[in-house]
Amino acid sequence: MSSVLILVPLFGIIGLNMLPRNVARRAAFWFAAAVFTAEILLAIVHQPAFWTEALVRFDSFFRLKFSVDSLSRIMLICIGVVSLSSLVVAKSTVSDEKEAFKFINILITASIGMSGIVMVKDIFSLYVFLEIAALSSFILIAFNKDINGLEGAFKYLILSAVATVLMLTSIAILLLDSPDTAFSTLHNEIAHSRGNFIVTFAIGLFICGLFIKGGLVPFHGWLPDAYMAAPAPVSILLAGVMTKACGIYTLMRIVASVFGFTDPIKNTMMLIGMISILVGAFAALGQTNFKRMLAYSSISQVGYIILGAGTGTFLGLAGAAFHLFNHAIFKGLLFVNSAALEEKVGTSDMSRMGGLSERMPVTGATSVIAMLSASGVPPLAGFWSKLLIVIALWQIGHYAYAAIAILASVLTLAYFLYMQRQVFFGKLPPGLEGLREAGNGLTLTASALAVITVGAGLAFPYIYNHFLLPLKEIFF
Amino acid sequence: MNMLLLPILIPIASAIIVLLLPKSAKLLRDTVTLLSTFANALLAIMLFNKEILVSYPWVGFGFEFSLRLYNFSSFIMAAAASFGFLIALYSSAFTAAKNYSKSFFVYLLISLALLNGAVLSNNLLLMLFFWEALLITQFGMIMLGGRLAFRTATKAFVIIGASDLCMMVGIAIYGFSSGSFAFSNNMPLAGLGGLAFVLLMIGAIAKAGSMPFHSWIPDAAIDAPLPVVAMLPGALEKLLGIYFLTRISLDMFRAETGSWVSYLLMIVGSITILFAVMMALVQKDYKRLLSYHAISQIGYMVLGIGTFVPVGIVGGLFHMINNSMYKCCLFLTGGAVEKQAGTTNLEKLGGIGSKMPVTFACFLVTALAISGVPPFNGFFSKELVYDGALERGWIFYLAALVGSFFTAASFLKLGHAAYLGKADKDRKDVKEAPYQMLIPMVLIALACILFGVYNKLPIKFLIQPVLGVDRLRGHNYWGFPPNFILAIISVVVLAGAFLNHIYGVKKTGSGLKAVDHIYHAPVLSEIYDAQAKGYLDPYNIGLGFLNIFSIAASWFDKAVDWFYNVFSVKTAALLTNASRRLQNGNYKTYIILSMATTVLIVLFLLRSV
Amino acid sequence: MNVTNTDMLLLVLMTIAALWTVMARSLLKATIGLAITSAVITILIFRLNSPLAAVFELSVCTGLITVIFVSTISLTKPLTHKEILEMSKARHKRYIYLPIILVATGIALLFLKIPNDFTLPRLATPATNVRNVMWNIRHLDLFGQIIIMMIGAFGVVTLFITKDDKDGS
Amino acid sequence: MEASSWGLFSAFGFFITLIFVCGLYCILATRSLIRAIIGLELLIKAVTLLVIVTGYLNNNTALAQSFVITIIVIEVVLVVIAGGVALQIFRHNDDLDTRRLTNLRG
Repeated sequence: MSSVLILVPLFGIIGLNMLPRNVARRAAFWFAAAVFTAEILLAIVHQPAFWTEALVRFDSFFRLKFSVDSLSRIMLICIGVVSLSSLVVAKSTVSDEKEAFKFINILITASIGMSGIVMVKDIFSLYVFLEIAALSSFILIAFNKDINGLEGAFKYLILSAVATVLMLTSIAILLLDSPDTAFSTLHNEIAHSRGNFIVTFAIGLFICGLFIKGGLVPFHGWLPDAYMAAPAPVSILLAGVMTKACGIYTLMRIVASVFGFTDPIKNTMMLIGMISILVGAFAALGQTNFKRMLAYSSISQVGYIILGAGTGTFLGLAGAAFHLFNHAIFKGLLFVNSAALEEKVGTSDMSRMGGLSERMPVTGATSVIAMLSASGVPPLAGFWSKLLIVIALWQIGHYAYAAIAILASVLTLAYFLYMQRQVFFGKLPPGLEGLREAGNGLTLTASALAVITVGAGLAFPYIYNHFLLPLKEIFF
Repeated sequence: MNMLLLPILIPIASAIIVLLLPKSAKLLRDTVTLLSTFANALLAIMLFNKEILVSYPWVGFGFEFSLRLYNFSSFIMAAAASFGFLIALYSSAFTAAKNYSKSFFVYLLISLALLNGAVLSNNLLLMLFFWEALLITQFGMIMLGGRLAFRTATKAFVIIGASDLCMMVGIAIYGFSSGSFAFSNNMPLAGLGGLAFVLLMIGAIAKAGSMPFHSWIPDAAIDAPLPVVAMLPGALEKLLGIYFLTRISLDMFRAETGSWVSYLLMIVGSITILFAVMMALVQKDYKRLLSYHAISQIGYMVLGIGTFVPVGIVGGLFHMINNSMYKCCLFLTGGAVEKQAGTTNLEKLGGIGSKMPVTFACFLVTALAISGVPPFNGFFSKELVYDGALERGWIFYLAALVGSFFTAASFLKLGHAAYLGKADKDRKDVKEAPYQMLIPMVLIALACILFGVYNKLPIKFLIQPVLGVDRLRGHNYWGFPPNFILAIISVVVLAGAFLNHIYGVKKTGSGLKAVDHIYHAPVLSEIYDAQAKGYLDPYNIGLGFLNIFSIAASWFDKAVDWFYNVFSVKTAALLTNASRRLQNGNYKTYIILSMATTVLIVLFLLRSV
Repeated sequence: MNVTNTDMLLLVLMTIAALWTVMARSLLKATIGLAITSAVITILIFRLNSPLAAVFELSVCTGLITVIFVSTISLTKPLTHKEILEMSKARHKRYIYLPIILVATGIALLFLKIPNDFTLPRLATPATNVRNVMWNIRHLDLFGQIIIMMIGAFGVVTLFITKDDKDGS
Repeated sequence: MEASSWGLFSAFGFFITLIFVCGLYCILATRSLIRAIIGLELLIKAVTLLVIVTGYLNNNTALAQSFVITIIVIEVVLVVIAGGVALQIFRHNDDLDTRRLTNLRG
């Protein structure tokens, strides 16, 4: 199935750009929607023989070396869901038809890049797809060509390029140790020459490059600017999956299937995760801008994922993978809400909001759900993933990390409660009396994502058995 | 479909129905709510004292959806279901004119379902699920009080949430060090076990509202709608918290008399009794005064259970059910007064006793019960607690006794100021409350008398089975208190409280100011001052700390600048001039930070080579 | 596989060109410096048995990228000669440290003893057929290149062409 | 690794590190966006050379060349996009000063 997810959108875009303009502009939205929906469905229903057989033939024709395992499946679902949300939000926020067409084209290339990242099994191809995703997102951030967007895009570009250079250096050095760059070969060669000076050096560079891509503290400088300055639909994409696919998923994958969980790597990951959790949460407390607060909260939540993955145990990785999914959903939801606020209030400055839950009931209610899930309140999905991570930390004897991880979710609650009070409760500021709920596209997306959050929490046993347990087979 | 799923599904289903009904369909809504709460109560009584176990596979590694009904859980469920029905009946009149009526009923039904679920759960993780969800309904219910209630709701949420986190950690420790999340592990208290016990205990007593997790309750009493207060801190949360405390102490841990956790519990109990009652004494608001008593009474239960001797535990549990009854009823009378007289400020009330005779009678009965006057139920449970406390140390007994003195004094003051004395000019034409509100109060008041006069009924059928034959060793605790001398002393203390009241009234000429001489006593007055300014409120103290942290955090990015602008200037002389030129370029800061950390990480990894 | 004197000379030349790129006063000179660096690297790549990559490096990096830079620079307002003179003193202060840092780094590197403790996974017969490798083994990267080029086209459309231009023309 | 190969690797590694330092210094010290992109170019140049060197040492120049071709294509597109962003910033600010890119902070 795997190459379908790359080739169909690729040929699709080429075809779209060859069609006459009027047709292409109308068809683009539906084509993209179909691609993303198909991506979700293919990732969820990945077993039936018909698909597999037909798709295997397709794969072998193009001889693309993709493979989809359970971790990739989870990521593919995230990518599909978040891209779809971004697309729907873009439809209602980008009004100009021509601009919308360009936007959808780049959105599709971005999603090709991300799908590629989660399916490749070769470290150099991984780099190629990372660049595809990153280059698309630079254009997307700068899409409106306002000065803030350009500034955010430039900072992201520079930092991301530095990360790329680090990773390429690492790949080049690893080539001294391995005849090719496939994950399996590299894994064997690295395991063979563990403790070697130059190889360790290369591993360190690669991990740090991924830290930059994932926006972990103290590599996070670009992240709040990029998230805040990007147009609303792009923020959804960036915060929901982009940095997760580029940095976090890749880190989990590379460490698990190439570098191996050695103690120094585990300690580094857990330490960086912990710092990210704390700094992100504390920084979020001091924000006055809705989107910027969400950006810092993203850093903090990503810290949880890395903390969980850094345990190197099954439970930790399962928790990390599930938190990755949850984070994509609830942070996507919050950014959809921020798009609604931006559209209606005209700003994302929280000091100019208040009492909006009366005027925008759907937006208010869904953001409460997202907030509770992010803070890990049962029975929402965020609770389960955090629980798994904390249990994993406990099992390997890192009691202090476990305790701080729990306490930090109080901090999460604190800044979200502050945000709720600033935005949704309290008194309506003058000038907003005539405010109405955002359009159907936004509210429907928000409601759908909220349903997923609640549903994933309630159906956790099902998810655990069908999506998380198979992770055991890849990693162990 | 198993019978045990019904207590969870019935309220949830009717909550959904109520939610879907339009806001204007008041009669239908009331009917649905009353029917379903009644059905729930009936079901709880039908299931009473049965032993049923259901189990569905759920997550794996020992997380099962497993429910168990036995004497204790059926007892708590029946009590909660009865309160649920009565409060629903009461609220159908009380909230009639309020626009939050619909949301309140939804929350009430969901809370009932969750409570049933929590009580029935047969393992800790499942219980945690229901327990935490109650936190959300609690938040929502307090929020019903309007805009001002947000602060209180947040406060409650943070306090309970934080203590629940402790409980989660406790459950994790318990589960992993004893090997299963079942309730019956009899884990020893040494080492990690002790830590687990304390963490779980924090969760339990915070839910019950004991000190130092109490400070949201008085605020909620003012800000939240009255039925919410009567239901959650008044009845359901106490039942649940004490239920869990008992389960911890009796089933989960091998807690022995004389162990340090026993002393810890007794100290927490004694302090709660004393401090809360002292605060109650000086309140000038009907509901706020009651709310402090709601805290104080928890102290008796924690003290009773903390003795770890059978008589104390029986007393604590008996006190739990008694207290839920009379405290619920007292709050309901407060609601009746609020609705009919328009205020609960004691300075404005007075002389309404003759205008609301039924309410007054109910108040009288329950006030006597809470003060521990024979032959009402409170007397008997307190005597049992006294007995247990004395067995463990006279100091705890003394604390309980002093608490009893002040309880009586404050209720004399309350009754005097609210119901007797001269009527206020503006409240000449106060009428008796509607019958939907009276029925629950009267029923509960009658039950208070019944449980007192015929205390064999609750003790024999409800409480003693919880402890089991092994622990009781053939003792039976019904009938007249076992220790006659203690009963005499209690009566003398009550008489003292009465004399004190008369002295105060003589001195100040007003029922409201009858206890002011205590308020102005040398040391106490300073404590009262500090409390009034909020210095003693743990929540405020915590908030202060958090503030400091958040200031520190908002300076983080400036600290990064400092690192770049100041630190590097001093360390790297070569870069001095260049860095000054670069200080405004922000993304450069990020690059420098990233590269510096990269070097550190690479060095760290190379260290092991 | 020895390093020859020619190689060393080229490497030194490359470093000097890079240094000049960074320290050049005007942007155009910097661009030319980059092109020279690139050209020297091309020769090095050629000497390392990689002709195809050398051709790419020469045509794309020395040619195309220089063109891109020059056209970008020409679209922006160039500084006047006076401004350059004003800035040059400040620039001088900022960039004077680069050679010093370079020398310091060089000395530090000379003292750094990296253990030479691994064997190369050297192919028995040198694989030289790049086309074979590209089409048969790395064709996924080829797909990636196609997508990347499309993104480049979108980038040009989005970032270089603005509504003002269209209105003007 | 044999001594001769090691010598080649060390010599190239030495100068590649120097170019790397040049590029990094350029990004950090410059005030012009274009020059920052040039610095980035130098970094990528250094990496390109490194890939070729490792390929040469392994007798596997085919693989290294195919990598380098891909890297060069990506590099061009990166420069195009970066140049476009810089150009748009120029349209807003009327200069290319990096010091004016500090609107977003906190």
